[in-house]
Amino acid sequence: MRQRDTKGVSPASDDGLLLKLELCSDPKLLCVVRGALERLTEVFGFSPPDRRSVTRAVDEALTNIMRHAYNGRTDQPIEVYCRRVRPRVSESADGFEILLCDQGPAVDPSKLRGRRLDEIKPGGLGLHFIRQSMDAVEYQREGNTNQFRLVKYLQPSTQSRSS
Amino acid sequence: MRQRDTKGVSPASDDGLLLKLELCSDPKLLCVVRGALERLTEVFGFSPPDRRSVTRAVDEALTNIMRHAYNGRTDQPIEVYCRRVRPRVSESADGFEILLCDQGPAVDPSKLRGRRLDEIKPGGLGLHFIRQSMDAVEYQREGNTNQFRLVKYLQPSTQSRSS
Amino acid sequence: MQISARHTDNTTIFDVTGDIDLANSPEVRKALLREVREKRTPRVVMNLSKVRYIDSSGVASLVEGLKASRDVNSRFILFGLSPSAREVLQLSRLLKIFEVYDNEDQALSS
Amino acid sequence: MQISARHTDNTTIFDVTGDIDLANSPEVRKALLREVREKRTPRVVMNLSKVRYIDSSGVASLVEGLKASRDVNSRFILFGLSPSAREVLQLSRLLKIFEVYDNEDQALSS
Ligand SMILES: Nc1ncnc2c1ncn2[C@@H]1O[C@H](COP(=O)(O)OP(=O)(O)O)[C@@H](O)[C@H]1O
Ligand SMILES: Nc1ncnc2c1ncn2[C@@H]1O[C@H](COP(=O)(O)OP(=O)(O)O)[C@@H](O)[C@H]1O
Repeated sequence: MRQRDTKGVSPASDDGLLLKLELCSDPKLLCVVRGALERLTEVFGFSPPDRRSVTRAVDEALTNIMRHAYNGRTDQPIEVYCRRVRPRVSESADGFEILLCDQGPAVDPSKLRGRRLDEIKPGGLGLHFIRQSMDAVEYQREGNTNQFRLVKYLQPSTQSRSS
Repeated sequence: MRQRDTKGVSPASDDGLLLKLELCSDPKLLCVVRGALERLTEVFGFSPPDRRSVTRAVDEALTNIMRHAYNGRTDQPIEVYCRRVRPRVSESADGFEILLCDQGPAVDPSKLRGRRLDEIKPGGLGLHFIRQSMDAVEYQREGNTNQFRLVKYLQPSTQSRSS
Repeated sequence: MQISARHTDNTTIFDVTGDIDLANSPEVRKALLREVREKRTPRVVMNLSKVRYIDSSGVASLVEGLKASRDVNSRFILFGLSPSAREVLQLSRLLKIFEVYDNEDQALSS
Repeated sequence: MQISARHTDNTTIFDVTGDIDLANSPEVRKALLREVREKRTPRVVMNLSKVRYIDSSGVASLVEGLKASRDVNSRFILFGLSPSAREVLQLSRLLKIFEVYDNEDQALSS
């Protein structure tokens, strides 16, 4: 339990980790993750709107992994790490970091963009929701793993909210 | 992700695993696990009373680990595996298995007993709740790990409910 | 998620219970498009008062319903939006595109 | 979990919001024992209508409140039990030991 694993992410109780979830890529499990995140963000100290924002961002990021990284296959592995991070220089309070890991093919970062919002059409909203909800959103390829890193600070700076 | 780990429990998507949770032994996280279990038991197909029973049993088992295995220390590791198990001969439907793992000292199984219920006094209720809620409850020591295994079947036999 | 329909006059009311997400938004989409395109119901009303959460795929299903109803010149109405459902339409800049009411009475007398 | 108190006549009503579990049952216990033992309030009423879940440590706190109130000859009353709270008292064989009412009116007129 206490050793660092190959992904450089340490298990429960080291290094600010609050919760780790492992699930398969079945959309039926999305509500389970939301159920955990709604409570965890409350325990962490977020306001009700911020709890909904973080839960929504994680839900949409998982949806994207299921649809795009795994092409709808429901039996593929997903890991979700939730941890407390120290404030950045520009932030006054702790942050809540979610790291989502999948084993799908590498993502072309230039494809990670939502559509323009001035059309009325279905789809292309997920990344908008994620970026609008979080203070930091990053994608990284580590070995065979796609890592999406989402961070929200307890008292987000006004500048990071205007995205 | 796909190899069996040292505890003989396989990670997400192998072997019926629905969800794995890793958390530290902080009572503040109990509500997070309940949030996940309430939804997971619903997805699994349990009736509302059975969802509450399973969620309660897991919550009480975690509470016992935090209090007795870890003596109230809040930074110790706990793992929770939720998996689908095939019906036993005596059962007609699939079962929901929860395996709770902690790294506390080995438990003397003779101490795993609740108090008599005919007194009015606080404490000593957790194991009763767990046994009354589940169809199977087992304790096992595996290496340095305590494993509590709880199972509930989708259509529990009447005999197993009368405990 | 459960979806069931009530029919009155020229109107169908869909009562939805539970979250709308990737696991069930195709079902919502199907029910909506059947009602709007095939049955040509003049007014389709979504009762969302028992829906706590709608994800982007759920929003997409609602947008498809709206577009289909525009195609056939019928009405498509939402009511009973939770805080989260309201937020998600706001984030999509769709809150002003949909006909949204607070409750069933207002939706039906509109 | 939040706990706050309302005082009327000889009665204190505790309004509890959120689950009662190991993380906060000591807080409930402390509030109850202060009210019963130190303040000697003749009637202490727990409003549990906003409590969805009570664990065994929460039940233990309620039992302590009940025992303390028996010691000083005061009354200790519960109302607004959720299905889960009711089940947990039933499993503990305590449902008949406590004074339990459906709502505040019944609890106060008892
Ligand atoms: N996890 C992911 N893996 C691969 N590609 C992704 C992932 N997330 C998003 N994308 C890409 O970004 C695009 C925009 O995503 P999004 O805004 O969520 O809308 P949608 O999923 O409806 O297309 C997707 O169409 C896809 O090409
Ligand atoms: N996870 C555990 N590790 C060690 N001992 C345990 C564990 N769970 C239960 N026990 C033992 O069983 C006893 C009864 O447990 P329980 O019925 O939950 O009541 P309580 O925890 O209030 O004593 C405990 O007092 C403890 O000695």
